Amino acid sequence: MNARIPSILRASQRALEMWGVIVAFVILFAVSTFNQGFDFLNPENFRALLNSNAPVGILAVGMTLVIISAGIDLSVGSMVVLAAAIGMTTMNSLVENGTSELNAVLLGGAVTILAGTVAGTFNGVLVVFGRIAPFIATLGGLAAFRSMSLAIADAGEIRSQSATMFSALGRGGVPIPGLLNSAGKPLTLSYSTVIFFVVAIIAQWFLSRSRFGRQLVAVGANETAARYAGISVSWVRLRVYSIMGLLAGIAALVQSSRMNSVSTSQLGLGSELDAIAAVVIGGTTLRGGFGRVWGTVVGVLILGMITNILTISGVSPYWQGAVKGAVIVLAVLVQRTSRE
Amino acid sequence: MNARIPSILRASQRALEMWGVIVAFVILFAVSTFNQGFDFLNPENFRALLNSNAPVGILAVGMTLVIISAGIDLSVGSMVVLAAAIGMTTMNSLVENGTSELNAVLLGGAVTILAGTVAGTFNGVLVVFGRIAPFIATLGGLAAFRSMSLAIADAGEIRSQSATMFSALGRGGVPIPGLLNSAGKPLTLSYSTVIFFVVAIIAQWFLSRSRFGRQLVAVGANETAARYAGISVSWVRLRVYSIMGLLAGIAALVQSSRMNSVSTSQLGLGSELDAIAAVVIGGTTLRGGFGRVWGTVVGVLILGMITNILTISGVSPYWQGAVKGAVIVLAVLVQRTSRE
Amino acid sequence: MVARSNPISSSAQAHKAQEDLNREILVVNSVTVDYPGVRALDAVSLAFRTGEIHAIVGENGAGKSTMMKVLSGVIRPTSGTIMLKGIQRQFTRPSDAIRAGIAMVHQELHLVGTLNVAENVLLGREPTRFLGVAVDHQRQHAVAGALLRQLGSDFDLSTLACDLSIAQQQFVEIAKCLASDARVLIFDEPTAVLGEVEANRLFVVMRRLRDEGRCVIFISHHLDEVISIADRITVLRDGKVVQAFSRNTSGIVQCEDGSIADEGRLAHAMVGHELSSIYPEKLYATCTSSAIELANFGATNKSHGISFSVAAGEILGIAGLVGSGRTETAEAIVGIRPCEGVLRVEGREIRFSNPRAAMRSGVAYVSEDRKNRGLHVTLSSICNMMLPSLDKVTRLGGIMIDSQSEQRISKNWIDAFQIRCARPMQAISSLSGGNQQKFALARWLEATPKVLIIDEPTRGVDVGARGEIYRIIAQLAREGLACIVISSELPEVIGIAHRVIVMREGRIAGEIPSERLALKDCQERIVRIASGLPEESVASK
Amino acid sequence: FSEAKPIISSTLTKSPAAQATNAKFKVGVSIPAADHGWTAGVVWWAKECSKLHPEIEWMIATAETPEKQISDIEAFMAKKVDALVILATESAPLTPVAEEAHNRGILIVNVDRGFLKPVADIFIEGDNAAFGRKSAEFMVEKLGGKGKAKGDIFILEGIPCTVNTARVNAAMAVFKTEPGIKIVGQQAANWNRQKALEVTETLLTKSPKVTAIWASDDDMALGAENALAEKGITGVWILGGAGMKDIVKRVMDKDPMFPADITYPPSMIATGMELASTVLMGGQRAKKMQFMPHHLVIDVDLILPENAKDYYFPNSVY
Ligand SMILES: Nc1ncnc2c1ncn2[C@@H]1O[C@H](COP(=O)(O)OP(=O)(O)OP(=O)(O)O)[C@@H](O)[C@H]1O
Ligand SMILES: Nc1ncnc2c1ncn2[C@@H]1O[C@H](COP(=O)(O)OP(=O)(O)OP(=O)(O)O)[C@@H](O)[C@H]1O
Ligand SMILES: [Mg+2]
Ligand SMILES: [Mg+2]
Repeated sequence: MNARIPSILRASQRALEMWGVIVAFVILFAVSTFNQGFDFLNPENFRALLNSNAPVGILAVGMTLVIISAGIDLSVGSMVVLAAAIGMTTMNSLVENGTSELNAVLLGGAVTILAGTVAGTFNGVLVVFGRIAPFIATLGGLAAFRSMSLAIADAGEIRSQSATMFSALGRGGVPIPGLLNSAGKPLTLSYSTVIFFVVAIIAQWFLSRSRFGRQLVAVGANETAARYAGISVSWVRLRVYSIMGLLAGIAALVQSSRMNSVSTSQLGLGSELDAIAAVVIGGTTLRGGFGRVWGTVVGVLILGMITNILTISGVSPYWQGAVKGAVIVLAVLVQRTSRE
Repeated sequence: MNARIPSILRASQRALEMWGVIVAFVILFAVSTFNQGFDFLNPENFRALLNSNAPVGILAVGMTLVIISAGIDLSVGSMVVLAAAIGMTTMNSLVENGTSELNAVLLGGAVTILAGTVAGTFNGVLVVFGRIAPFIATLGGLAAFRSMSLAIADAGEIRSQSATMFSALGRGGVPIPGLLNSAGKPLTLSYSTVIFFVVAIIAQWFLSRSRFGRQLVAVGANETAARYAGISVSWVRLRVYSIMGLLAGIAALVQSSRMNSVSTSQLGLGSELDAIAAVVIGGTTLRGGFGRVWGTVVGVLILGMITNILTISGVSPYWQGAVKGAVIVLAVLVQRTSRE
Repeated sequence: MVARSNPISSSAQAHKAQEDLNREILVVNSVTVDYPGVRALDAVSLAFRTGEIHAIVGENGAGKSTMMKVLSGVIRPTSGTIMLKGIQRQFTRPSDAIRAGIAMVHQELHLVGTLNVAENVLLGREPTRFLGVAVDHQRQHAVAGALLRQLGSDFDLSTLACDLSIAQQQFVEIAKCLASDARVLIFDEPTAVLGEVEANRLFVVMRRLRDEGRCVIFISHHLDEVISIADRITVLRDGKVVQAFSRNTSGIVQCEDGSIADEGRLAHAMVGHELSSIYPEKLYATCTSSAIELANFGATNKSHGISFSVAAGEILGIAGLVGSGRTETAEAIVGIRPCEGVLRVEGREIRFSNPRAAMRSGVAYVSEDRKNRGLHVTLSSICNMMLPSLDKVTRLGGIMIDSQSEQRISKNWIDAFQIRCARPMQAISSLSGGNQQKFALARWLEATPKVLIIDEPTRGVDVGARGEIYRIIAQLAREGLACIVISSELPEVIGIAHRVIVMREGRIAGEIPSERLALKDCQERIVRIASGLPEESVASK
Repeated sequence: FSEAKPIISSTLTKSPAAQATNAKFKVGVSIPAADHGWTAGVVWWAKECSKLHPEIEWMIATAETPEKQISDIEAFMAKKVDALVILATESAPLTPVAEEAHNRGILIVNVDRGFLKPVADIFIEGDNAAFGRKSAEFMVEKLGGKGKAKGDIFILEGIPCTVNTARVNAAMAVFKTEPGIKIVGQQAANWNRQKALEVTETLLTKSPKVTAIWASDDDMALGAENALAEKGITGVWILGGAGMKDIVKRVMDKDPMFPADITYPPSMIATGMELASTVLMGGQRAKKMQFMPHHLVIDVDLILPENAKDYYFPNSVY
């Protein structure tokens, strides 16, 4: 019911709100630059920053859609590890059975993404047909999916049997003309980063231009209104969770190829909170019915910058949490105040 | 969310829903008994079960109130460790400065609870005056509070300097007449358990009989309408977060006295999810505006029983997550279906 | 699909429609709907024809909306069947009904607050490009614009629904319904939130739809409207059809027995007994000390230069067209909106920061927007009843709530206003619209304010209960309550107010003193002032 | 636990160290986040050691997950560190990034968990398998000696991950050979004292007649002790591990509940940092690497009352 909506989005605010997250970003950027100078501005540092935040970024994009539909998905981290585990086991067994590396990698990748999608759809079924609060349904997934992957690999790590190709995928990228890294090799924009941006752009387009995006917002903002307008709420919900799963599968692929292995006990641990934080910092309301992917992308970058700057500026590890927490809150605070 | 009638919670459903959580509890109880027989029914086992779930139970009670006000608090675990760390440091320094043990313990305890309350109020201020989404405000706290306590104790642990009294508090309890434990000593109901139930009863009373409870529900159900009805929304919100902090302080006291030490890297880690899960299993809607403490208590017991039975029956650690997740989901599913 | 979604371009269908005029298109056979504790519909059988405007009237809680929700697939009947064009149909969800060509404007507003007007109007039937994937924004704008223009309402298509006024939201709902190009259109109390002028625009459209051969079902508590527009009228009472009227060839509404039917007959049929004039006779306040006084007051950039004063025991009416700034002004008084100018309560200059503060000095405001602001629809009736006056029922130094007295109080009001609710613990959302409105009012009367500002006091309330509400307002005024009644219903304002202020574009455009209220041209005068025409009509010169 | 065969860094010629002799050396230290006692110890020792060498610019980053650790290391590389000291959260995931660093000629000191490829210049290994084996063997001794050991024992496992699996499997291998030893309870307590308390308490209600507890970690050992104390059960002894100071103290004081302990010093991170600084200081890295040990195995040894004082560091956090 849209009982609360009148109070959250007043026309005057909206324009400014748009800029809030940008403002936050710029401020943080300035601070980082001031604090670390070249070390931060160094293109290689950016490459690292983007590269390492791409996976959680991909998750955050999906999370944006889920949250817009007035849902939430706490199981993303576990979906990633489960998908990665299944995918890599498949790939390895293929390699061992003498399939050509290329085919093994391709098939393995496909399985990874498929596994993710299935897991996501499973969440969707619980939420839609089981009519279980998304929070609790996916909380179950958070516990269950990881423990499955632990069982698959005896809580150990699964090491890729693909000699070169798979990890090449993970570490490679499209070279950026004219930039060299400290080792003098041409600087590349990692594939993961490219995938992240592509995914984000597609999602933003669907959200603002497509019919599905429209229905998503309607369902999230006022389920009754949506149903009265003849929209099949269940179908929309189901799809958004499957999409989340699909993206989790993609993130899993990016991660496992990057590490050329899957550590079932730790991969993706806690990434649900990072993803959600990015979404909210990006200006999407947890209440559902309103959101934007581009904001989420900025949110991901903000979070990434925090970690990055903390790492290279040698802040005491004890205090890093405090700083991170403070910056997250400030980032949102800036948005609020920039509205007044 | 109900499929047919626009109303979020039809009065008629509430009656049935009431029983849902009980049904879930009974089923799980029966299964456990069937599965483990005496080992599970053993009063000593119950003592252990209650004792070890009391702290998270106390948090869950507070969480219920927060969630009813359409908020959430992810920082509870970190509040516990921060409060405990501060409290115990105070107590120790008092002991070292030659204060009598009794006074030291009393003062230390007071400081612990106070610290919790302050932290909670801080969350409240962020939410109310900073107008930051509770999820994100307390997400900041989750990171910040723990890292503070890490800094206080160099990430190590703080050992109580109170020779006997403090740990006696944590270990002791009110003897249950006529029951002996395996070591032949009279079986006690631990103080922590007693505190848990007392807290729960008080909270339930306030929720259903007091004006604050009424205002809480109103604010959670529809903030705008509450304001129009002349309720000071900010004040209600602020109070509920302070109460959460207070309870976190109490939980901290219970925990630290039981361990007779505070290990800043571990205490309360991840308890926010347990608390929230208990609340939702108990039938409180995350949407806010409706909830009940007694349900949460049952929810806590359900979760406790799951862990307990998993431990007794020695299920492989890998699969425990899966089982736990499944049971959580089923518990909620039972409630849904028992409504139809 | 896009072509369909624009009724204007469907003259072809309009022609085809002419042939199957007055054929029974929708037939309801002994439909029963049970809710826990209530039988909302009791074996109702009805037939709706093409090319007719079929009005349904009845008391609050008579079952009108329930009937319509059955037709539009929102709820499944407990028993009974629906035949559409001679084929038996089972609607399990609204989309079924929509596909079958039945569209409905619900009594409660259901817009997507975060989507703009155009998007809301075409929600679920967006014109698309790229194999139905992408929304065609140009076409969407064009179609939505066209639909709203028919209703004569021209507001920016890109404003978000949550920024619309109640009345504007209602127009969007209607446009949504038109967009579906359905054969059967159901309007559940569309005029309740509309002013006279807006209502008339709607009637024009309804007539055109009928002439296109569609079936228009219309629910209203304004019996004059019903008499003037309906071809057939069905009266529901306690979930049963009690009487039917129809317009004869010479355009006069008759009962089955052929006798001519007027509002009185209708009202009688509805409530089951004779109704005296619903407006109580006015007792003019003797006391002159002003309870509340505004000087150059205004709601920041919504209304300006408002100056009036209401004495204890006086009832001031505020009339005006939709959006004339009455609600904003009221909201500014009680501190919901930023305000300018001077406000005096019982002589003391004061400014309220929130309704709470206003209440403390005895000023209360009953919102016109009962669903989002006036009530907590998800909470129980009792809870809603007591919220503004919790102090009354608390013991132990205002901590503990005494549930006995709480229930006693609610019971009293339920009786006083003849509110239909099965149990006092029933959630407000499960009450009929009118009964909700009664609660919204009662809760504030219970709080015994010195100054009561009522915005649209009888929105969606049936004639019988309406009289009761007026009586109670007048009664309280006699006991010294200063009352400001904001209403878009002129008869109502004229009927109970001692004095009427007419607002226009955020300013006071004129005032009708008590002596002139009696005059019969008073209503016309108000309309003219409100719409900025010269006060003296040509006729009266 | 792959035996990495480290080799001398091939790209000696353009080692950053060489150019940077005059500038301040930069060393990145990447370690797991302090989520239980031992890792907390690691963090503490890392900070301690960094204090000893103000002439070096230390950057210490803690990571909850391999992802985070990789991005930390990438950030370090971007900051052109001369050396990396890495205690990997997991071996395999960190190998690719370590390899990249190695190829850039950065000095890599790998602590505790070896990479899958010989990319570390120095590898300081804590032997988890030995940890499991030796502790198990001690228990067998204490329970009556090889072949005739008798007793019911609990097994407390850590967070399910490679380290834990290695320790537990090694221990089980020993216990399997002892028909007299009955494992009456085996549960994961995540190296967490509180969890250990709860788990042990529950296991005790089921089988209170337990003889000894193989806790495999001192945090868990203390948790188990709490449980016994709460139940007032006496005469059960506990074997922890990793050499937490108060356990060592109590071994020293001949506390019957803690007859021994197994070392697994979190200070090994400091060893690694110390070596890194030694190699860097004053340049000449290539020369030094000729005599620097490439593979150090820090032996896990049994702490008994006799030798306990050698392992007791009162001012350490762990
Ligand atoms: N969801 C529900 N649960 C329980 N009872 C309900 C529910 N919805 C409606 N009712 C009951 O059904 C009866 C008919 O309601 P309905 O809304 O049809 O009345 P109505 O004729 O539309 O009245 P109004 O003119 O005030 O809109 C009322 O007594 C109402 O209390
Ligand atoms: N649901 C709502 N959401 C946001 N604003 C609202 C809502 N309902 C009413 N308002 C505010 O109240 C004002 C009055 O709305 P409404 O359409 O009822 O006008 P009116 O009351 O007929 O005319 P007046 O404004 O003179 O009272 C609107 O201008 C709008 O700002
Ligand atoms: Mg109705
Ligand atoms: Mg109004």
